[in-house]
Amino acid sequence: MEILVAISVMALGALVLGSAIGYAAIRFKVEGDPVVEKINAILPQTQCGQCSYPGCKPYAEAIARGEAEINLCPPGGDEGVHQLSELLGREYKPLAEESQTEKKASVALIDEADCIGCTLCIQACPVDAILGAAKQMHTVIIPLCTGCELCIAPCPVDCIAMKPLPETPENWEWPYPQIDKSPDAATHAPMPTAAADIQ
Amino acid sequence: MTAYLFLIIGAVLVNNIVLVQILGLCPFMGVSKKLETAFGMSVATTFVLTLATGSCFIIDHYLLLPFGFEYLRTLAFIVTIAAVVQLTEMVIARTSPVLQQTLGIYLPLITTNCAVLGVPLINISHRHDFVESLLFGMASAIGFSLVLLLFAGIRERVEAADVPRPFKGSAITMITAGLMSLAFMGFAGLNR
Amino acid sequence: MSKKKLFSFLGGIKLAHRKEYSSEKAIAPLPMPKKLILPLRQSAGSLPAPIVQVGEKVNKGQCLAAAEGWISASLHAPTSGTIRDIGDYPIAHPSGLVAPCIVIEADGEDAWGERQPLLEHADSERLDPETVQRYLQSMGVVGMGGAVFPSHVKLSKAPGVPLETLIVNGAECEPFITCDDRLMRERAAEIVSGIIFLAELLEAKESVVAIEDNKPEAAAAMRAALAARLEATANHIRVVVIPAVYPAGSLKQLIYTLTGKRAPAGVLPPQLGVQCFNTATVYAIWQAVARGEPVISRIVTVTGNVGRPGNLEVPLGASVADVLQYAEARPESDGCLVGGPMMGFLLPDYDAPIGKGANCLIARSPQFFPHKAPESPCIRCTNCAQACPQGLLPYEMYWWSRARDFAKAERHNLQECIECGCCSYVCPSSIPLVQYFRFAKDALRTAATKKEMADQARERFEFRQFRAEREKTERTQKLAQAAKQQSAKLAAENANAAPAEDLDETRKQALIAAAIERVAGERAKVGCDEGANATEAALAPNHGNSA
Amino acid sequence: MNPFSAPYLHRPTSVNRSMNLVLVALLPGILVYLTLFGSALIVQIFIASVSALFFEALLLYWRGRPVRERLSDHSALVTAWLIALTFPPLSPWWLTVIGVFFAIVVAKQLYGGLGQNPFNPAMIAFAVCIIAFPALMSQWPAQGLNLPFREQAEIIFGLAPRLDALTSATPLDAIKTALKTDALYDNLQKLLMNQNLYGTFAGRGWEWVTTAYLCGGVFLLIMGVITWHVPVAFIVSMSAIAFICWLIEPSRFANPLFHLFSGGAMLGAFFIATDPVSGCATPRGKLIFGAGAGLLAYLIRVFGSFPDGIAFSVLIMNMTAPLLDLYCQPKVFGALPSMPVKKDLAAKVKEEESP
Repeated sequence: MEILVAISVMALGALVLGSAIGYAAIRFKVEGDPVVEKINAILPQTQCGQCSYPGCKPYAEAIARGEAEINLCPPGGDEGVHQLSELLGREYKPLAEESQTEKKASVALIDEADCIGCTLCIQACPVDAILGAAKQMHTVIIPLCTGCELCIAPCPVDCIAMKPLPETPENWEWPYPQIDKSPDAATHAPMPTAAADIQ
Repeated sequence: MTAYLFLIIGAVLVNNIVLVQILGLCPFMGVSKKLETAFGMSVATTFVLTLATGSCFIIDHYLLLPFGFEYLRTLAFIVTIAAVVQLTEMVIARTSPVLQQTLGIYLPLITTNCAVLGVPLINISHRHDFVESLLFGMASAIGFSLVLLLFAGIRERVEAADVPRPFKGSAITMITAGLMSLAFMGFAGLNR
Repeated sequence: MSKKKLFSFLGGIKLAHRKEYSSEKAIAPLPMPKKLILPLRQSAGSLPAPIVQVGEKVNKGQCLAAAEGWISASLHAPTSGTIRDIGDYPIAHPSGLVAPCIVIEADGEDAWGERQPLLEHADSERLDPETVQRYLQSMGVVGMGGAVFPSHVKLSKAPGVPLETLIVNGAECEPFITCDDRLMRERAAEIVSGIIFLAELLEAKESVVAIEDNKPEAAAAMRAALAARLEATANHIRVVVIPAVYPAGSLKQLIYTLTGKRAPAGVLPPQLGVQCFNTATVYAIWQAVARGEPVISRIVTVTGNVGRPGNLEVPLGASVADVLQYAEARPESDGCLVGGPMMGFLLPDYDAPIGKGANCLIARSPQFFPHKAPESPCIRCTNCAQACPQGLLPYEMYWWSRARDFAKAERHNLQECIECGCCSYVCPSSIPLVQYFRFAKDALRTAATKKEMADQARERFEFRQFRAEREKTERTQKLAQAAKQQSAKLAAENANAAPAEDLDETRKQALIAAAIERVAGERAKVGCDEGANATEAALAPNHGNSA
Repeated sequence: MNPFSAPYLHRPTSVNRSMNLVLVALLPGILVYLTLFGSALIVQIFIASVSALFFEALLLYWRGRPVRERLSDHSALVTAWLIALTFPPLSPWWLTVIGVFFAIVVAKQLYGGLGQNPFNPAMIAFAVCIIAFPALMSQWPAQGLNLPFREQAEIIFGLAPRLDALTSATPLDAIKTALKTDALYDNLQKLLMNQNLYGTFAGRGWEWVTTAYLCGGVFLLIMGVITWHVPVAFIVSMSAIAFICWLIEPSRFANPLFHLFSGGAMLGAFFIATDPVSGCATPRGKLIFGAGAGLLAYLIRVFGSFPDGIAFSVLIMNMTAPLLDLYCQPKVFGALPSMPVKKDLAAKVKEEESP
């Protein structure tokens, strides 16, 4: 008998609490998922599809739903994975096996002599960075190119190549200091003296 | 009044729920990586713990004791706490989605945070009345928040330190927690 | 002359001045080298565009590359000769990388082209500031103290803020450097004319020539030159001797020392009613407006481990090797510093040319630069924080930069660092703090550029999707419309036969269809406009970048 | 080519110099200690120094770090000397070695070595040992211990039996025991009244040792190794709380001077709480750190369960140091009081820049 009473008391309690939660679920309903935007902001927006999702946003949505790992984006690199793991509180993982190698930032270049003006690359470019019309030569707007390589495959005459962005004094970065070496150990070219000039 | 003061000092410092009673270690280790998340967790736990002690006291005093269901205490407390945590989660999801995302799995984890179950049970065993229970719950939560934030501060620093590889990550975190616990032993005897 | 109170800034360090090697050597011209390499990058902002062809003969002072955009300055031929090449050559930069340059082969005649001094035509009436700005831009006048910021930009005043103090920076706070010292001693009259010109142009209430107390001769020369001019008193121009504490010549610190005003990050001096020019810049401005001579040479101090230290007037584009040879650099020197020992850099390639900002060359040797111990752990002794003139916490910035946690380094105001080197100088652990900060800043800058590009890519991608969507709906709408017309025709055919009550219904339907059509058409138009705007917006920043 | 950045000039200073100065500053205290409490301290300093260097070298070697370079910064010696000075002089050798192990290996090297430890190594050693071996850690010798050096060394190395008669309660201990036990309450009043028995202010010779520490501390201040913030805040806060308690009930609490000159107060204020690595580094942070340490040290030594509170108070404040430093950052040069104005100005400037 007492067991029955106990069970019914617990059941009653559960019922009361359950209905409270049920009410709260309706009252505090959340629309949309603002986290997707945050994830998307971290992704590099190359829209390259190397993560196997059609673009960065779908990948962001997949991460937010918990379906995708956070280490599938090679253009975002190690830094990107770190940022995602920070944002989401998920464990950091190194970049997935097949996308281990981080590529140098590069842009697509069309060999304009070979271009036949088929517009296939224009249709493939996810960020409209290729200019041109049917039967006209096409050209890449370099500052807009994300280096996603999606235009290479469709080209019927293989006239598109990736060219790494050159290092210039403007985009050069100071390197991490060498800790164990005294800076004086750096080697120097011989001093240009008058004697050297005669030679 | 002095009794309440000693109760609070006792719960926050001398018998700190994490470093002296060694309760609630899961969030202590898990959510202390970043100061921001630690702060969120502190707020959430303080809220839940205070609420949980209050509701558990009411359940115990007006439901379990009159009917002689003391043996259902653990079960009833767990159910109550689970419900309170669920409510908290919904409120947070509505009001601060980023906090909800950063707390990730840790918010539901408060349910199984032994501190949250432990404090109401300690309350019962110490025969605290309602006000004392609430105070004790809140003070314990403040103690938890305090050490969680301090721990997060230290961890952020240690994260950037040149820790030997075998000790990187959890190992050095455990050692740090141990040393903090050691330091907290200094408070022993202050509440008498 | 009223003596005003000076303010002493936080931190800073006392350094051995070491100016004695070259301070007594008069300015001498460097013999014109046979080949001059002129990098297009001679100022902050965008590169000027070359307007000469390879093989073209040019006169001395002829414009080689015209300024592009507002923050940019033109480039001129330092001597007469032939353009031999326009291409990439190593420039004076810590990276040792190449950059676009114009190469001139000197013909030895050094023949000036036509000169049109601004003041000759407009002597009587007041000059319009904008005319002066355009003129200085075309004469390639930039900050000669090392920052190479185009000077004409600094002639713009903040709206509604009168110019209280015009500061002429002759502090020259870095050790070894004496080029401004010599310039003030030898060409004080020209500098004073320049100051009067600027003070009248900018309507400055007062002007101050700031000189460190280790250069009494320069201060005396400037005072004498000021006393010789009546306009100097009328414009309240005076010389102020400031204590020699490094970095007294740094912009923010100098403004504070003289006026007590603190310039927050992101606020330019004109906002505070202050503007600051280097003495060499003032000299260059006067040379341009009074003589029509563009910036084609600069005074360079050559010192350190050289046989003939001194101050040379070097044509732009002469290679560092040319200057070092002339100064008889000793062969055992291990490297050459461009700029001062605190903020300059070690030159990777001696063939790099002298630019508008290169004020000093120092041949390095252990005698002048004792070897430094390798880096040891930081013990947070806070010597660096006490030395920092910006009130930063270098040990914290170092801690996070070292761990590559740049966000936390920024939390400790990394971006406020002026890279003066005080922290590294005092560090007992010999930590190259400034390099950690430069490393972190560059990483942050790259991240910001990447983020900007990603945002732009996202915008364009989303617009592309929107367009694809719109095209799809338009297509379906067209189909639907065709179908509707078909049915309308049918309906019209039936209408004649239909009963009267159905007529209303049909008309109503037709009205609705028309409305839908109109709305859809409008929406498509709006979408199109938006799209055009978005494209424009996306293109606009790139314009700036590529220019 | 790996470029290295300016500046190319450096002031000739080193970490080694400041550590050596700390060692020098400890010397007066050590000398007074030796004359008043016997030569056993020399043995302890020797044991601590040797084991500290050994553990440090071992760990550095194991981690593949430059051993000789790091050993020569003498930071391990500072830790070792502090351990020797805070442990009872006649404690057995293995106790000191255990303390040094915890200090050098656990508290310092596991965190990456010099400059990276969040807790003061010497105080970790003290805290570990007083919790693990409370009895051994409270056997303090009476003043004028006149055992021959040989015999003292034998006691330390366990060759001779430990004699209880040699030890006596420190003044702090005596007062605390009396305060906690009602039966001894009359005794307490006698203790407090009888200033002769206790010397002038802290009794039994300890005041001379602490005065010598004070002198050493002032030397460090003059040499610029430490700043004034921590010691001043420590001394002010400890005397303030002691003064308040003493004012309320002079029959139960000792006067502020007694507290400042007994136990490890001066050692703590000048040598332990000023540790730049585990303490605060910002000026405001240092003030809070020192004040907190002084206050907690008083509370623990008077009301807590341990004979002295310096170690625990410093460790507790060490925990707060990262957060204190984060929120006590000094104002950046030129920072405006209100940010919106700044942004507004910056925006205006931008508009101006691009016509």
